[in-house]
Amino acid sequence: ADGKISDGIVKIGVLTDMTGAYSDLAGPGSLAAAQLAVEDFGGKIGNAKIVVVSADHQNKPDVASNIARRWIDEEQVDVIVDLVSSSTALAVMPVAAAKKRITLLSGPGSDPITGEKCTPYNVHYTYDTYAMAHGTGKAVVETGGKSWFFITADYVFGRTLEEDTMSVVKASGGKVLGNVRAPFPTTDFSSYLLQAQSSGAQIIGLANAGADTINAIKQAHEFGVAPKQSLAGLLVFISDIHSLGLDTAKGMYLTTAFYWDRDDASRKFSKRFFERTKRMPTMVQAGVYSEVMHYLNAIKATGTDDADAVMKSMRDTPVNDFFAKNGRIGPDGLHRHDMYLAEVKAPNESKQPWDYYKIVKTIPADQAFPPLSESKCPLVKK
Amino acid sequence: MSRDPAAPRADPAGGARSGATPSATTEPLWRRRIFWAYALMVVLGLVAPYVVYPDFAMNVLCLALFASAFNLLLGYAGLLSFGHAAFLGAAAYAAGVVTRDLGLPTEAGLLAGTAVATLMGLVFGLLAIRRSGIYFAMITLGFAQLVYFLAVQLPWTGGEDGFQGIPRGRLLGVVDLGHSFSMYYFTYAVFLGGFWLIHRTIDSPFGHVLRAIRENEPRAVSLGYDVARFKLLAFVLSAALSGLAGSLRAIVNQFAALPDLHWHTSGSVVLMTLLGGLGTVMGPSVGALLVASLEYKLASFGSWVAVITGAVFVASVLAFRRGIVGEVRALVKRSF
Amino acid sequence: MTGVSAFTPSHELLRVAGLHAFYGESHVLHGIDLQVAKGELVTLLGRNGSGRTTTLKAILGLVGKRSGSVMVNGRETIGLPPHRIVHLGLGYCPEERGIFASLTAEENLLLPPPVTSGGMGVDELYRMFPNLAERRRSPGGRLSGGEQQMLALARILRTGARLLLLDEITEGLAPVIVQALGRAVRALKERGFTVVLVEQNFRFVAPLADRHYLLEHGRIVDEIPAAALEARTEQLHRFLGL
Amino acid sequence: MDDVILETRRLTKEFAGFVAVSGVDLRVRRGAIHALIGPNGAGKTTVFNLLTKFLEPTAGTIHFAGKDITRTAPAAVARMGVVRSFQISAVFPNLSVLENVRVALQRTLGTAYHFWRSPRTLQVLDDRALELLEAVDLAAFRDTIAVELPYGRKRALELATTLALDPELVLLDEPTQGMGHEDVGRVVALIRKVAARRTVLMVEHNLSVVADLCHRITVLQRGSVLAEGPYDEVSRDPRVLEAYIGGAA
Amino acid sequence: MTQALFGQLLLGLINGSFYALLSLGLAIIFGLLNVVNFAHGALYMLGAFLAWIGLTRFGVSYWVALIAVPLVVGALAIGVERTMLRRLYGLDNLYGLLLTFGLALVAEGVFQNAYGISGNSYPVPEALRGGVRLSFMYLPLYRAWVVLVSVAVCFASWFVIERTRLGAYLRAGTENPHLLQAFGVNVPLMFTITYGYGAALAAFAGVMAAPIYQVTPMMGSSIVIVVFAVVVIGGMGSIVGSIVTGLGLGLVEGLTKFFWPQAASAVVFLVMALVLLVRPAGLFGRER
Ligand SMILES: Nc1ncnc2c1ncn2[C@@H]1O[C@H](COP(=O)(O)OP(=O)(O)OP(=O)(O)O)[C@@H](O)[C@H]1O
Ligand SMILES: Nc1ncnc2c1ncn2[C@@H]1O[C@H](COP(=O)(O)OP(=O)(O)OP(=O)(O)O)[C@@H](O)[C@H]1O
Ligand SMILES: [Mg+2]
Ligand SMILES: [Mg+2]
Repeated sequence: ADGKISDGIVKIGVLTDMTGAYSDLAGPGSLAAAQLAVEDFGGKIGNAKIVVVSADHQNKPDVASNIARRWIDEEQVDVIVDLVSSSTALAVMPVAAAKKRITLLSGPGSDPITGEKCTPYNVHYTYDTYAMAHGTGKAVVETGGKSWFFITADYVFGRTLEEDTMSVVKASGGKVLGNVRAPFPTTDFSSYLLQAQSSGAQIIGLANAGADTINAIKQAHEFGVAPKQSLAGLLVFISDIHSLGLDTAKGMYLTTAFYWDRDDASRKFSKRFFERTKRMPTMVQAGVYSEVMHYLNAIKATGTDDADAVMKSMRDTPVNDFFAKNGRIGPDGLHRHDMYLAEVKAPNESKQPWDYYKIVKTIPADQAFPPLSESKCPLVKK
Repeated sequence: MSRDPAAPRADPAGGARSGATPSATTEPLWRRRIFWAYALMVVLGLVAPYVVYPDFAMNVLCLALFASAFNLLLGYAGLLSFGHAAFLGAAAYAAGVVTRDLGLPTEAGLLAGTAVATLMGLVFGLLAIRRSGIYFAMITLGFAQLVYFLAVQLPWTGGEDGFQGIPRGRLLGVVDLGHSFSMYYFTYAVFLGGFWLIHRTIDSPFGHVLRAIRENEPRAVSLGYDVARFKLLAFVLSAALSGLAGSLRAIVNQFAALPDLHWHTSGSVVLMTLLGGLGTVMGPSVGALLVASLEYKLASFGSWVAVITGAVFVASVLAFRRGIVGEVRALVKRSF
Repeated sequence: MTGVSAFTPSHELLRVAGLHAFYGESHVLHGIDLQVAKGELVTLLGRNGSGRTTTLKAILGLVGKRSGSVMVNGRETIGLPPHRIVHLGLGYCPEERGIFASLTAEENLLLPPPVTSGGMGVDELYRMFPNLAERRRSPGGRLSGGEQQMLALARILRTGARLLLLDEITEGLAPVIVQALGRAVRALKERGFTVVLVEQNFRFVAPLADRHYLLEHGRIVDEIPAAALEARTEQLHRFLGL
Repeated sequence: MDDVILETRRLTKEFAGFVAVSGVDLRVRRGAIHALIGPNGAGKTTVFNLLTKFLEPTAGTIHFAGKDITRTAPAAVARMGVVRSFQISAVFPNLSVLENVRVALQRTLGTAYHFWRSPRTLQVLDDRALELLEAVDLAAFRDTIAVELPYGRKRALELATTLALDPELVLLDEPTQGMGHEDVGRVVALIRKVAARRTVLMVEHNLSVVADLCHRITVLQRGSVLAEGPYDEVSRDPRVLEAYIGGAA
Repeated sequence: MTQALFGQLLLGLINGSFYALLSLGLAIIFGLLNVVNFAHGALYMLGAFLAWIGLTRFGVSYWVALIAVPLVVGALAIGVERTMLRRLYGLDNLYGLLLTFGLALVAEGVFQNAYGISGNSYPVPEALRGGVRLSFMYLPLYRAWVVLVSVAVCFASWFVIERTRLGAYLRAGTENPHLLQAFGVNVPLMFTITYGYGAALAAFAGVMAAPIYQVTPMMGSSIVIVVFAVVVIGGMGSIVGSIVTGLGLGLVEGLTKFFWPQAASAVVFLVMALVLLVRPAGLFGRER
């Protein structure tokens, strides 16, 4: 580092949903994760101080892009982190790219982020819809859940998740017995559950997210879906399980990029995170720590905060830390790493607070994420 | 409270009424004041991008136009629409389709957005205009929800991802609007046009009849005015201008997204109008500036946006119903 | 002329002293003084806008702000809310009749809670106003103007109020009905009711009243006992612009 | 001059089983001042509402100047020249007196929907509006906000507004109700002036006003026509005496 | 097929009973105070949240909460009425709508800040766990309970308002409170109690909902708009209208979920548009 860092400061902007629908899975926890990463890094790169700023985009893309513009133009923010909710991510990415600033996404999952809408300055770090669908679909079929019925949120995200999972289920030798498209948002799932029950499928796939998933799981419990049928949540975070309680959620399958109690490294990070926030990290929050660390390491390695150089270094260096095994960032910006299939424990199996998952299977990076050859990103040279 | 039609109706425009609408013929002094207010506004608008962040200023202009269009309906026709987000949002999507997917120029996008909102205004209006007061509010809210659900479900809207990547294009094929300043002045010009039209409408022969209808509807009928048509025209005009604001905003921001259609946006435009001053010409713009700044500033504070917005609502309803502009005007009037 | 003369020191039911009343910022009554003895019928006369209605409302506490003194049956009411004042035995028949449009005629009739025992029975009232019996199931808002007026009067007779404040009860009524009302008011008086009557229709009140107060610009400007009426008719006509 | 301008045949209105107006045949001659009287609840206001289409008749027809207007919309009826006043005073409370009248005149310009036009285009109406105000003694109040007028003046303003439309047939519902005596005189004079060039149909309880003004009288009772004829004749009709006027009038 | 249909209808009825409870409260408040209570959803949320807080912090059982929470929320609402809403009577009812809208934002925001967004689970009370296996579906006991109780509460409220003296006061008070007061009725108190009662009904619905839906700060804001539509369809201010329409729309929604699930959330608004075309005052509304 010899003054190649513009204005002598590395400024990290955590732009996330502080109060809205995603504030539990990202939000203040994402900010805490970024701050932890900076502290662990030492707070400085050479003489340049590392500073973290944050803002609430309220899930409004216009607010997000306005903040991003101001950060870049007036506050010399070098990198924008998290961007939970795909609409804000997709709104900020081109703004940042046009000004040669890096975006490190952890919260959103939409496939076009690294597909049609990819930019050269973006990293999609934690998960995407494809990974959730493929992970859960394939792994559940392999563990014996052959016949499926889908309850799908009727909008692009839900439908993509459903279609992806269906094709994986079929490709892995499972059967799809039916599906029902519920409007988004829905609070009462009882009639959809009734349809799922009468289909007789072994697995009820929940192709939805957030409050919808939570209500669906809760009501599945009420209507006595188990033990005849199991649920597979296609996008479930540990914060959701925490608010549902194990009694309600037990036996459900889900895919995750991170579980705090998986190995020593993850436990060590999570304990510290817990001390700060009184919650265990979600995969999004752990992803924020890991991606910020990776970014800072890249600056350190290149000695500059020039976006092109940093991006190149980030792509060239594999990620191997408590979060990611065999992680690699492709030219489309997608970070491909191992994912895990988890089953939610029953209350009597849980030994301590937040002891929620049994990791059933590791899904290797090349199965979890779409191969580069299928990428719709124009930046990928084929 | 009273439903007796003879009882003087409580006035949503607060003090905005008496004396605020002097007969055009008799008060040159008033005319002159308005002229200066306009002049001040024009100048402020011209220097704004040098003082504040242009992208922010553009958003404020779009919202100000939106709120002014809304005020045309509520402040002057006495109709509270709680579904105005539908026009803002639908126009934004329409402008997006025309410019991004059909590749037509920016101007066409604005026209298309305005046209779509006008059409929607006509359809909703035909159904809703038969009721007034709270019914009208609820019905418009219901229709707006329908539009929202549609936008969530239709495949081409991008659902929760939003409709991204709308090009700013070139003005008349020449001026590159990708540049913040040129985009700003274009936005500003459109705003001024829309604002002028609204002001003109309020004072026009049509505006006079509209006010009469609001004051005493059966009497207006007995004078031979087809009140439903007047209200409908006001509604359609307001929808069209909201559409203009929405499509302009889509081009400024380069995307359209679901929050534009959400009923919170419909609530927020009421807040802007109320805060600035219902039934005043400048009020809604002032309100838009305030609300937008609030959102913008609170963003870095973190988490209390909803609470503070709510509190502002409560405070303005309880403490200054006339809104900022209305209060200032009352103050000025009292002290002279 | 039956009844008590103005100056007999009989029991005083209502004493108003220095009453001021305001609607918002406009000052409408400027110190009204009047007394009404038990069983007396007095009228408030004056031109439009002189403040007669407002006087009645101010007695009941229905104006925005009031000051001065209003004693009902020896009790100061200036600080009481309207619903408490009424329970001292007042009945009010408002100028615009105040029929509740969404209640049926009968519900309207039964609505006001009794303020003393001894109100008239429903049957008796229906006999007094046969039109009402016929329309008892119709919503109040659908009654004709005259029917509404009758209902408004009947309504307070049921509550047992002994002091009636009646505002323009002949307004918009057919002559036959006016005559019927005249008989009704006379009957009430004979039964010992105390009445404060606001009227435009001088022909209607002249034979009924014991005393007349003349109002102008929110002030009592004169007081004419019934006995002196004949002598001062000319003056009165001029005052009222007859 | 036996030219009938307004004619109803078997006009009937039922409200949920209650017949408010039943089989009324009404003929109003052009240029006449015609009174509709009757006890309270006889259906006078309802007839007005039917004539101006504020209510839809249950049965029967209405012809105005030879045209069947039974199914015409209220505003259209007004535009044909049938203009009413209301039983309760109907002004535009927060417009100035001048503006009240001008709003009525505005229709003649044909620019009522023109939202792009300058308010200055309305100034051409000011002279005519003042003339009308002059006629009802309100010229001095031209810039007063209507709500601030005393009651009698409001009725006068309402009349001026009605006249602004230059209607062929004016329907007045109790024009003197709630007026002081001096105002009654003024309004009677005004109505007489107005009626010089047009037809007036009025509901009125003040019999001296009726006697004074009206050429012809129709008495309604319980929704049907009880009697019809000139005042002197009708006022002596024993049925009318019993049902309406009573012994002492 | 018919079996499944039965199931859907029954579920529809259950949802309908929530609509009925909520729209009843809204209709009472609108009918009597002429206030469009936008805070209704927030009060419902508050009911559910207080039940949850009571259970987890203080060990208050469901049964106690069912009575206590509506009382607490009712009292709170009375405070709101006394300090704020009261000042808006006599103004255009637009202001009441906006005030309660603001209050709803505040309440939701505060709970979001305090308890996060994902919400919390409230267990079904012991006595109502499990269910019965009907020929066409598995019916959780708790849901059956919901229908019974809601219908009973709705009927009782209707009876009071339409058939008693108190009800006549309430209706008269809506039209002309000053005059009613001039007859010796304590109108301000009446209004206060009415608002409190409407709010308590919402909170009651909230407690009932807690074991079924996730208790989240936003749970009210999604349902309140539907309930508004219910009230409009029923005819604003009509008590019978709101109850019947609430139940009826639950059924319609149930059917839609079966035949055309995508449209389930829009169907209420479609019905609204249709009804208003045919009967502008709503099914049970009076033309004013
Ligand atoms: N609600 C009100 N707000 C403001 N001023 C009012 C109000 N009601 C009455 N006034 C004014 O108070 C004065 C007295 O009115 P009031 O109604 O007492 O007169 P009145 O003698 O009963 O006449 P009327 O024959 O019109 O009934 C009038 O100048 C009137 O304009
Ligand atoms: N909308 C309605 N619904 C039901 N009944 C009505 C309606 N309008 C009027 N009526 C009834 O029709 C009858 C005639 O009423 P209308 O108002 O025409 O009487 P009117 O002759 O004008 O009496 P008044 O001189 O007292 O004003 C009354 O009995 C009234 O109750
Ligand atoms: Mg009076
Ligand atoms: Mg009448």
